[in-house]
Amino acid sequence: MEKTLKKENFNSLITGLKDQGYRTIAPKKDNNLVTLDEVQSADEIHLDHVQTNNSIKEYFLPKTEKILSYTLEKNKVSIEEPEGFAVKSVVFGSRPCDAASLPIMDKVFNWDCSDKFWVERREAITIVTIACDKCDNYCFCTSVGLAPDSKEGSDVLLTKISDDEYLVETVTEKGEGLIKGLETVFSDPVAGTPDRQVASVEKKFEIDKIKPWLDENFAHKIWAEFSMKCISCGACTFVCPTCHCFDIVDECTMSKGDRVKNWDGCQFKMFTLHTSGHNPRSTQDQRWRQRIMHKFKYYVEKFDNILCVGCGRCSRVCPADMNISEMLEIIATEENQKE
Amino acid sequence: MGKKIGVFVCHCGTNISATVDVEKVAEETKKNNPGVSYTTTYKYMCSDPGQKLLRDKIKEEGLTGVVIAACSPKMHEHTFRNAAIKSGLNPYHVEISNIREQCSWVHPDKPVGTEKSTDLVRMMTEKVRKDKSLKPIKVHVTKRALIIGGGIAGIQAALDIADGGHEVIMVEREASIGGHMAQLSETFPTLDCSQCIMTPKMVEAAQHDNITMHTWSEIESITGYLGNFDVKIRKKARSVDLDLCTGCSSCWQVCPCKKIKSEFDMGLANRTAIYIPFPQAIPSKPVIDRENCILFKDARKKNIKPNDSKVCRKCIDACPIAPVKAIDYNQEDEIIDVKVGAIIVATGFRELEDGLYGEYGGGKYEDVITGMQFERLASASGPTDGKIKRPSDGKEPEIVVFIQCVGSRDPSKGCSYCSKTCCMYTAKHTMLYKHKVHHGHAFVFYIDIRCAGKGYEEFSQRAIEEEGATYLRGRVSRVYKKGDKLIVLGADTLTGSVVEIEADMVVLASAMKAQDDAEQFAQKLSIQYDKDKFFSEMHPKLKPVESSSAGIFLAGTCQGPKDIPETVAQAGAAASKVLALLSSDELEREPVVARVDRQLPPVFSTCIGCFYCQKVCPYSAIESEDIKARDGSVIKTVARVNEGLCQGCGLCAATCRSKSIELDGFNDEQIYAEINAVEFN
Amino acid sequence: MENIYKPYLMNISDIIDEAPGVRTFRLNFLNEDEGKNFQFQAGQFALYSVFGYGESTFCIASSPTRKDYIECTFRQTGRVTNALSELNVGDTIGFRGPYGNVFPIEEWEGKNLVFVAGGIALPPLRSVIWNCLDLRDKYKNITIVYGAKTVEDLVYKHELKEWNARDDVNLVTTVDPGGETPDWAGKVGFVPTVVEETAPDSNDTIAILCGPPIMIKFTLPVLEKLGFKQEKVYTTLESRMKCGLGKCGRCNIGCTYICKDGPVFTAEEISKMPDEF
Amino acid sequence: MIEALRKKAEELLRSNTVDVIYGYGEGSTPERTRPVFITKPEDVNKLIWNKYCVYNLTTYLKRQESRKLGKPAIVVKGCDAKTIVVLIKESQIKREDVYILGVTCNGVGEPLATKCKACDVNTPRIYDDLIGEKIENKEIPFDERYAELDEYEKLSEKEKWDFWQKQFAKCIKCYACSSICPLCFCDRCIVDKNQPQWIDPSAHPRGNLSWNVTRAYHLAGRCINCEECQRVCPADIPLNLLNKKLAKETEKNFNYRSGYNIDDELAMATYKEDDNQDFIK
Amino acid sequence: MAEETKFEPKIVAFLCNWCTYAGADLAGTGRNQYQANVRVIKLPCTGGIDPLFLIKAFERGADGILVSGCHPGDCHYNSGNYHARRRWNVFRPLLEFCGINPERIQFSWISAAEGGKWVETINGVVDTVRALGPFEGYQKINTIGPDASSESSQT
Repeated sequence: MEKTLKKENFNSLITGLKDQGYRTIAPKKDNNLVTLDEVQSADEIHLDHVQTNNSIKEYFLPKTEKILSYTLEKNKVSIEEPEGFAVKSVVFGSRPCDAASLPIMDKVFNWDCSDKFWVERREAITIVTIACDKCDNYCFCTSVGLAPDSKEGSDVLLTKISDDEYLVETVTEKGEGLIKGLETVFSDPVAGTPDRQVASVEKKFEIDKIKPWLDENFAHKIWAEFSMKCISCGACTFVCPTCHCFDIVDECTMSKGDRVKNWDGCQFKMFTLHTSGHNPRSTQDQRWRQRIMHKFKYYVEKFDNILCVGCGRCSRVCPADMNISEMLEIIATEENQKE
Repeated sequence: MGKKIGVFVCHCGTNISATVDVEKVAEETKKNNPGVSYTTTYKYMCSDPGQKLLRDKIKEEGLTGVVIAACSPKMHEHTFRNAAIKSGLNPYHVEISNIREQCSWVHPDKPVGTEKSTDLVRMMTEKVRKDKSLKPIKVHVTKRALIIGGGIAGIQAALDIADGGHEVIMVEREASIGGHMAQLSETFPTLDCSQCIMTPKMVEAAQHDNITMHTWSEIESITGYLGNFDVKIRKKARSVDLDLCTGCSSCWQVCPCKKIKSEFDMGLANRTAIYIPFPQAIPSKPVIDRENCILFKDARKKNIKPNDSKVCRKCIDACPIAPVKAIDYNQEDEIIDVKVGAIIVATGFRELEDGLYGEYGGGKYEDVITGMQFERLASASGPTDGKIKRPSDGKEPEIVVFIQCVGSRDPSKGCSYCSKTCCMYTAKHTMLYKHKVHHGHAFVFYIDIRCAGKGYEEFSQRAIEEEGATYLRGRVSRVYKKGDKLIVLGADTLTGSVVEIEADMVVLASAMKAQDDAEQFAQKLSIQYDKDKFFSEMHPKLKPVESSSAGIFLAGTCQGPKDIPETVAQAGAAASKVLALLSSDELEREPVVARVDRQLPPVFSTCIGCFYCQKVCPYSAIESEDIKARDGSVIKTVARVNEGLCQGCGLCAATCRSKSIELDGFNDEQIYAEINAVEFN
Repeated sequence: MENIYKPYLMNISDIIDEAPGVRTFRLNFLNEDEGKNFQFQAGQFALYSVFGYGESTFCIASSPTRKDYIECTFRQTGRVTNALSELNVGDTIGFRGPYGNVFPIEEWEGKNLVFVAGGIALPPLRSVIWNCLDLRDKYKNITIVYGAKTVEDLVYKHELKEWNARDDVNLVTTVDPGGETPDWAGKVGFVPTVVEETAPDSNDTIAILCGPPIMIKFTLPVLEKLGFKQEKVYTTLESRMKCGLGKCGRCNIGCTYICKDGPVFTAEEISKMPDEF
Repeated sequence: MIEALRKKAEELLRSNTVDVIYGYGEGSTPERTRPVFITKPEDVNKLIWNKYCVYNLTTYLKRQESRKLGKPAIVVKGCDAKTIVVLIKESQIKREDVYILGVTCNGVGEPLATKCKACDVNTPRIYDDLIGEKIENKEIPFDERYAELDEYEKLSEKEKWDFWQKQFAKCIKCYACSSICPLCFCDRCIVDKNQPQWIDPSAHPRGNLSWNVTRAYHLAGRCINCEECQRVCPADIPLNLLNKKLAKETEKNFNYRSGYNIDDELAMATYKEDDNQDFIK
Repeated sequence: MAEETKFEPKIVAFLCNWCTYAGADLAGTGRNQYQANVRVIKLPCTGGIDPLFLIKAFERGADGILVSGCHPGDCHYNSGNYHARRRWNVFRPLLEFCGINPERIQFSWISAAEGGKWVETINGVVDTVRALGPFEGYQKINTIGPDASSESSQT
């Protein structure tokens, strides 16, 4: 289904959603950053940005979430299951790359057994994406098989067709349902071919070249060379829409507690540290290699997808200016030269 | 097995049970507290049957931890821990919940007291769950004592310890032992001759097989801990070889520098540059005063070795010892190392400098002298052979004014305390004066007369009533010179009149002060000192001779003003403490000490070696340790606690950012458990 | 939807101290129905939790042939195992599992078996050892080589006695030089050496190996020398795990998730993994 | 200046005075630079110096990976050089184990970084070689140096609480702040200690408050105001405000400024008998 | 209803073993009554108190905290209280800067002889904190919502 949406109708859209019991999450300006956050009205929505600081992941795999609660009495434990975590919501105005991360991660969270916290949130949240009308140097979606107007993972895709109008394309039934429920807000599509304002993202490398090189080069000096400046913070993994590693910890008082799932990251030294003191990935080159390998080799082998959507967040936030696409370019070049 | 905690709630007669429902506390505790497998209440836990109950239940119930809810841990923690030992439970699994002093006695409302008691017990049962067995720390004891200071305190302590069969090292910074007591004329209240009782003791000490004496020596450094102190002693260059010298006096008789003020005679007489401080000095061998000796002055000026100076070689020429002379101008300071198990600090006092009292003419008028100077005047071996002559013209003074509390009890002069001895010695001075100058008249200005001692009051009364000293209650405002007289302006507060006395001599009963370098010295030893720089005892009542550092004891006036009998008593007490300490080969210490994390490779330790802990440790108990690889290369440098030195304050633990250092008995898990168990939520 | 992170509640019905810091719990399901439906196979592991402290991963140490209970053996090393060791009979813990793959004991039928374990690594093999012993007829010779640092460090001392007494088991125990006591009747020496001395003919024999990395490193070449083919040598790996379900992302070696694809691997499989143990 | 830097770097490498130069190189965009590790004399042309050289490269002194490259010469601005003073005082490095290539600096960042606004170390106070024309270091009055805090100190208790709760709510516990901090050099950070777990590891408001307060407190009397924590925070939390507040208190109460004088006793490892105790009853 | 609204502050006191703990004992010996809102945690020395302890006490529901030790110069360990004082000199303003009322963390020097001062001090702390009311800020963050992340906490 195709429709159009006038910018001036954003407000009725948000109000409409609210009336239907949706929580709306949209890009919001907060000091220097644009973040995906809950909004109450369209005025709060900020669309003049390349990329939100946080990724959409946070609404499906929160940085910290209860997976159990319990009360403790002497010799007695009573477990309570968390409820109400899957809030019926719309993410409005996320980027196509973010949306594309969701079906990729569905695989790991449904592999063999399903993580209900992921699955139920996925069901409860509808994704209305806006195609990118601009990009920056860090963007490389086109290099990983996506595009600034990819539909993967979106329920609805909006594309700017003029300064105050968007083309609305429904991608899934869920998306269609959403649009249908708010028909008055939308207009019929304009006649002819709309002028889709979509950013042109430079393709930096051939993704096909990456895995073959990785297959051969588990031991290569580049890992150490490239990661020398890495300071082992977890910023890249935490802002990444596809990094999904987590930790499970208990936090409690004497009488009650929670078992909590927290983001964790492969760049931390502690991540793989055994209680014995042994650490299979004790040095930064091993950890950096793990990140690249996981994204472009292991995940592919296991789930037939690369674990990267080219959003460029990791490179933007990296305190030491480590640039993942630069690394991948080097790899692709090396692989090319081999041939 | 896991933790099995027994909780014993004491009624303390009705001291606790009157305002705390002890049965309810026991019941709630059993019902709610994790790990608690047994609870009971008992009338008096500290009684023999109470302790037996504890011992029996530890065994019967297989308890791994115990909480006694009773009085303050200060009362019976020891009792209950000892009881636990008898049942084979490590005593550090016993904790006390203070529900008497800090609950039942202060909260009269029974429900409130009961609730609080339950909370306090829970905090302790949670702590007990994290308690670890600790083993007393065994420390080897070096059976040798160090006495710092060779005055009467040091000598007494040295003799007591030496007689007890242990080696003693005595260090005295002057050229002779003897201290202030050797300078005194007669002693109150008996008026027996000070030197007559002092000199034999000095000789005894010098000749004692167990005593090694280092005069003209100072403490360079002290490290180590109770039972194992490492001491560096600086033997200052004496310029005289003590082994060769016979003390024949040839050298000082020929010395051309004869105008040096004698320290021993308080500047009332002169001495030579090579000298013995006083005739009865021990060792009776001279020292060269390098500051004043013209040969050394010349060498310094020319920047040559002293022996190369040719200015004056009279003493060495006069020395009859051959072939090697007993005088060695080139002698240098020597540092010697000794190991001792205990230390007695007996460094004494110094007299307040008279110059501080400009209004009394102190330091300005020759005839205004201090108490110690008067002692020298009155001493039969003194510069005037015991005749009272005034320093300016040698005339016999006919009117002498004694001013008491000079410095003492005068915060403006930095001594807010009472010097304790002055009332008595002034009374003694008036008597000595009257005995020697029968027609003379002694006036005494005083604030109060403090004569608390056996025979002291009688002695003081004798001075007033029998010896006719005139005591005036009031302060002297000014002393000034008029002709060859000293005009003393004062107040008699009893009559309310201003008094003006034309005196021939004024004697200031100057305060006893801590040694000038007391502060630095205390820091060298890591002992505490008070605001007046006197060294602090561990406890003013119960541990009066222990310093704040284990194994270091205090004797005599370095701890505060004292008279001779008190000093001797304290020296004896300190000696007996040392003897007790040296009587065993090993000492056991409370194992409440800090510990730096150690782990298996490749971690070794979470300590990163920033050494903040070392910097804050009041006891220098933190050392650095290199963790080395097999090839000897240093993997990391980390902190390590010297258990012997650590006193268990926990400063290091609170300073450590990564919490890699923890205090046994109060470790992180234990404190966390206590806070966690506060459970307000 | 089922919460895959929700553990079963289990009651500690027995506690046995095995060695310094090593303890065995016998666990029963608090909910009997859950117990009836619960099934596992030798080689699988689980996550055991102390509420308030978190979860810790170790193998199930009892045999699936003994259905009334589950046993686990752990050493006090970290936060959770320390908390576990504070517990008493009657206390409740959480149990999540069974997870991971299993020892293919059916494939081993009719063959000789040699189990090699070092130190605290006997528990992971205990399950499979008992499983095979309970089905004793199906296997030929069974040899167990077990070594520890000292006599005190040997775990399952009672069962070692029992195995020793059986004539259908060849038990060889050894302790490191210096770890022996005056009345020690076993061998003195390191496991690899003892394996070399006592291992049966590699013909038709399966070797199952578990121990600290250093032991594995030196025992594998010995087995190879003795003619064991890599695919006939099994081991079980351990790693830091949080979910046990292939999601939390830390236990992988290459693209192999120890929690899902393991923990049981053949030496051949391991030889193909990248060197990141 | 760049030429002088490269020349000196080349000289140091050729003479084997050092094994590696930690310096600035070109970044992924013209507005960025990145740390480079030059081990070969022929690579010195990769070194640059411009106003985007905001990093404090001394953080690499704590990292095992870079330490393995051997003895470093390190390019430092005046502010960064203060770190080295602290690292020496805290036994993390020895003076002779690092060659300090001081650069004079008139401020970095576009717009100018806050740390540069009241800079009194345009010329490093410690260096082996100085690159660039020496700039006379100014004396800047106390109030001016901490002016940034005024608007926050003025807030009411509730406003302060709300402000910081909002800021800390953004924290995702990535620990970039402590990873980048050259003075957060613990092998095991206190948050990673789990026996007991003093600081909840979760990124919820409780865990975030404890973490951020503790991180700041652990830098009390130590932080040299390089602002790296704030720069790298992906959630844009004004972390340096906390550090600066503590620096202000340390200076006010103990007359101590971290990194300025190698002979000063570390503020939090010493005391004075007359330290302020107005707040103690 | 009035019963329910009555607020009783919860106070945790960290005391040094040698001075204030003994002072509190002395108050007991003298039967000097005071308000029962305080729970005492005894440590060897105030120098051994890490600010983390205070944070944890707030996390466990304390409305107010008292830290008390030996008067300057009286420290059993020479200088523990001096180091502690330095710590609080920076930690207290830090908490204040973060919006925590400094009255919720109080410090005192109480010697073993000052049973009376202990009573006064503890009553003072209880009264002050009672007037401040429950520590709502912390109460809020001590309870984690159904979704523990910032989404719920921000609102």
